[in-house]
Amino acid sequence: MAEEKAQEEVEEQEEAKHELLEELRSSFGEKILQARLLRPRRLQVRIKGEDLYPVAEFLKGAGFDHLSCISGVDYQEHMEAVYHLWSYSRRELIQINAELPRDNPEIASLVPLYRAADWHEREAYDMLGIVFKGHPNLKRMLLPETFEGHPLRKDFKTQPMSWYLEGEAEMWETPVEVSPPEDGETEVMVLNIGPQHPSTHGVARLVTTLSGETVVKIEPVIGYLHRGVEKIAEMRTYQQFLPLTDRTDYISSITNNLAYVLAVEELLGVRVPERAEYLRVILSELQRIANHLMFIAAFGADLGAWTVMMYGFREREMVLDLMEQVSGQRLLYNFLRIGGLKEDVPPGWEDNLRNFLRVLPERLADYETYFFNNEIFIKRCEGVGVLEPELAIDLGVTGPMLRASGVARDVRRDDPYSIYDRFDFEVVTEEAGDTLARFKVRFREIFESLRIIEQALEDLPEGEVRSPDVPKVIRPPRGEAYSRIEAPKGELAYYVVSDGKSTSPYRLKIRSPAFCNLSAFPHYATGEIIPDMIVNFASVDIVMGEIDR
Amino acid sequence: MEVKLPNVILTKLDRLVFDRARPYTMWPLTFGLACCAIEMMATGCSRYDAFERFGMLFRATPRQADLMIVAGTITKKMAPNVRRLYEQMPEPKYVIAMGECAICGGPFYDSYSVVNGADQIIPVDVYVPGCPPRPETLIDAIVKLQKKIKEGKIKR
Amino acid sequence: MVNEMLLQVLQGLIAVVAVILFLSLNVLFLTWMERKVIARIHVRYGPNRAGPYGLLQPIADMLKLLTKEDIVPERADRLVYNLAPVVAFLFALMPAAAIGIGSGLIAADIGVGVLYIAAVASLSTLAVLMAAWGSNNKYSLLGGMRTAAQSLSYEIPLVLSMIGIVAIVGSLSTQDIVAAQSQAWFGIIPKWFIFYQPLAFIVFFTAVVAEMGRIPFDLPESESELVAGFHTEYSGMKFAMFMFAEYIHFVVGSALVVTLFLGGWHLPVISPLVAELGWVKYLVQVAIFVAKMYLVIFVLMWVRGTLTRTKVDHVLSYGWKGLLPLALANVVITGVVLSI
Amino acid sequence: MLKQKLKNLSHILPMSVTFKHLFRPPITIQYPEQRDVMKPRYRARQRLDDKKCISCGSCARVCPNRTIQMKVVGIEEKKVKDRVIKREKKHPEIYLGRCMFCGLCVEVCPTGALSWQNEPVELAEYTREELFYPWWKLAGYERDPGGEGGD
Repeated sequence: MAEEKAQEEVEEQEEAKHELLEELRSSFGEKILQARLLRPRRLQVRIKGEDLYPVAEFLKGAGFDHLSCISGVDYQEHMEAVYHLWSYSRRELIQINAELPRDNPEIASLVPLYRAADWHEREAYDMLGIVFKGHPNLKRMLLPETFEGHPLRKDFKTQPMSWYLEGEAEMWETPVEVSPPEDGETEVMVLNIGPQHPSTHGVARLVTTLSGETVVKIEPVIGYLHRGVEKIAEMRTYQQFLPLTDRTDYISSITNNLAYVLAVEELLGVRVPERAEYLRVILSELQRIANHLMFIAAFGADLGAWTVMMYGFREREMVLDLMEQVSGQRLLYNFLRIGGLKEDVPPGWEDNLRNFLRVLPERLADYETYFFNNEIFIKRCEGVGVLEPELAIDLGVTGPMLRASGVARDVRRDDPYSIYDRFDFEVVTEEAGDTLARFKVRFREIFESLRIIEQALEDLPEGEVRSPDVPKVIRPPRGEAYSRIEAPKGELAYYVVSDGKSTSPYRLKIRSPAFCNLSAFPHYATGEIIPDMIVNFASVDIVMGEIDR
Repeated sequence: MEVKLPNVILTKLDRLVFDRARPYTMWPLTFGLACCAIEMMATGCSRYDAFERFGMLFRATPRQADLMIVAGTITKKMAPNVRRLYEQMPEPKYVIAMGECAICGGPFYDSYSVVNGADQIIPVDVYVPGCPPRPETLIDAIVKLQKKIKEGKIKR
Repeated sequence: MVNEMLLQVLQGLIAVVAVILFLSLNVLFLTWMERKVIARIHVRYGPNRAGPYGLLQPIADMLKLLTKEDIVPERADRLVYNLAPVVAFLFALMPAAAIGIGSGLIAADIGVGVLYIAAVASLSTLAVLMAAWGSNNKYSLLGGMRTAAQSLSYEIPLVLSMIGIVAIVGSLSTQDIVAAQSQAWFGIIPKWFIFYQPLAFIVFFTAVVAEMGRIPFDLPESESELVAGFHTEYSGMKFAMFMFAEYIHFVVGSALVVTLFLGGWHLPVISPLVAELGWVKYLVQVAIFVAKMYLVIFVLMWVRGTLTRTKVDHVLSYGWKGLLPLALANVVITGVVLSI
Repeated sequence: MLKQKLKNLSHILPMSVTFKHLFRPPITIQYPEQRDVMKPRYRARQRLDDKKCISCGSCARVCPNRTIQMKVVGIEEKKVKDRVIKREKKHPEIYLGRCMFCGLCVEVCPTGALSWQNEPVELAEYTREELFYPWWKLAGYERDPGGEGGD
């Protein structure tokens, strides 16, 4: 108890020195109900719901240009809308908890300030019933309009085993009404691409309005893989939820594991052994390589070159083999643990990894010859789907997509987690912002990942891989953690709230990169013809498991 | 008797000729729902080459497909579409439920939006456990389905 | 008189059966070969379960497609929908009549041979349009529109690129064109039109690939965009007929390339040797022709195993801005050279 | 510049890449005939060592999918000092159709009675019921040694 108090005092002292907080306090005074420094570069501010818009406006002026996430928590007595804003210039994250009454949760929409807020707010409305006033299109997104209740509210009950009933088919049918274009002269055709379509990478659905072959309007309809992961998290213990994080972004499951365990470790306050940290980095970078190879393969398939897909998968199998040797599964590893790893790597694995590091660049040389001397390929990608940097930032785009627009932002470098600050790597950028640039960024990132692995392998220390401090029954103290990492697709974050009493998360929110990247898609892809749109869509690199969760 | 004769011949022909040919040309639908779809793709790629070796060509349209591999979680929102796709496929058609989500909802069994098993909406011939099943297991399922067709056990 | 007519009819029938048989065998073999070649490019095996090396694969496919349920979409235009595959099949067969696989081994040696082929080949677009319209499916419709645009813009360079050869030979008959390529310099280097008319060859080859609708020009049925294009709604036998027609196009197109540019059934050194050998001569001629045809087919498969799909506006601009001027230039150059 | 453009247009280099691969031996493992060596850590199916199992039920509790049930297989008598304690002897039974092979059950087992075996991978079945693995099947017995066989 005494220790806690001492720590609080320290925190308060730090707060006093905190520059941003000073500014906020001087502008808003008593409106800031509470302010805390969760950890370096994480400031938490608690305000009333009605004060949100001015605070956000002030923060945007103060350099917080990236809206990372909007989520909500139902605390039974009241509700909270939680905003995470990141400033690239200050390199600081601010978490705003806006308190709302539970019977009438209304709050101002942030869409006029950040266009990235659009989908986040729709999701929060869908899941928690928070009404965002001034939102242009506040409709349910993951669930059908006819759905009753808001699943992430605490009083929403799920059946232990829900059988599929006949009548449910109609209830879950999702017709999409498309309004004709304004001029009223051109004859348009509504083409429904998906949910089953060879190039939708799963079950995405794009309702496109065509004039000839030109796409006039795109409306992504998602939720066809909405499995309620965030609700399930509240029903599982912290350990039990780990395998489920694999299944959100199933192409790069280690990074999902990593983001989740980082959040829980932050709540618990455990330190991870050195060897485990290094192995985590190696595994995440391997996963990044696998993800990018998968992207190249799928991209090739969308372009009609099945050969590329076969080669991409062939190289990917090498990564899968390495992963399987370590974890015992090919795709969904469940290998990271809270406080370390499940077990050490098997003997001889490091040699296999070195062999892989030697072989892959040779194979990639073939790719380089193939892609960058291929007129048809270049012509199909060049100048297609140009995403301007300002628009990209405004829309909350992250990861390779943002870097392809010439914005050098990478969580690994800007807000280092794990031990990424010890490695020397380049943040790959391209200037063009088109599909080809996105392809190139991913292609070059493979080499950067190889570099990181090489460095990590060189310094890999001996020792334990699992922290002894982690209790058998994980019951973190009351608190919140927001762990951001640079997943292969962009900024991935897990927001975990613990109530200090139960062994399962009180609320868990996944800020998935593909969700935000897809939300940007309709803003820059209109006006293209169908083939361009397909290539453009493929270059977003989406995974539906992560978008719908 | 006269009416029945052609039927008998047809059935014989069916058993002798077509049921011998069919196992080698089950064209699957390009249809992936979730994680298992990635393993399904891996199964089709060079390392395992399971589909081409068995004469299976991926077809993007259900009209030309014979086999539906339900690879992934069927959500309640997707269920009507899965059902429709199945109905759009011409007879004879087969279904493999790949992975635990397609068998019974898997890790999402207590979710509010997941159908607990593909067999609640469409008939399933072979169940493949695994999360996701590794390619060998899926190939094993294909071999078992071939056996089932050859033995004429599929009656619909 | 009547006897003569009967004989003619009989001859015609035999020719028709022979052509269909030749094409069918080739098509069946091709479907297998294509899968095998592509598989080897992908460093895998390809079909190898049905029969030795999977050779019975095409037969199994045919048997299966024969017994598939035939589905007609509810709101389809039934007549057009049902007629389209038959039309496609027929129009695919027709150009084959004017292509010989040996001297005299031709179904109908008509004087306007090349022109006839170009004219009939373009008719298959009609079948595609019928299928696209009849299916009442948006993907089919888009696929059909693409086919129409594509074959329209490649028909012209196709025909123009043949003009040079026709001008040199002075005849439209395929037999005459092949005969004109029988000579060789120093007995080794063949006097094929690919050496006389390299520009025309490039144009013709590209245009033929486009007319066949193969990668990189397979827009009408591009899987990642239009699901299966114009035949999205077809199942069973009707789909098989479309596939058959497509592969017949493949055979006929390659045969045409061989006839026009690669010296038909002539090969230096070997052809003069067997010129006086009676029926062996024909056997060797057919063998040479088929071998050359398969070489072209292999190149096309290799292209398919390599390249990505172009997109619709590029296809059109390649056609109108690239190939058409080239073909015209070729005509002018040929004319100037010939007049000198 | 023009040279590069012409080179690109001719697609010679991409074609050479595929041509090179045409003559490479296929990398395919023809599965039912040829088999890849399973990695030692591969999690194909759980194995139960019924001698080691102490009926604690940890595996059933930790399972995220609740796919493990403890089945009573008999009464165990244990002598502590001079008293005889009767206790139900339970073994886990797994419905593989809902197992996500995460490995938590094996990790939590205090005696190592549950372990992974990396073979066999041939798990596909024609019915859902066949995917149910009673404890004796997990332990590698042909039939239920204690019961009347069958289910």
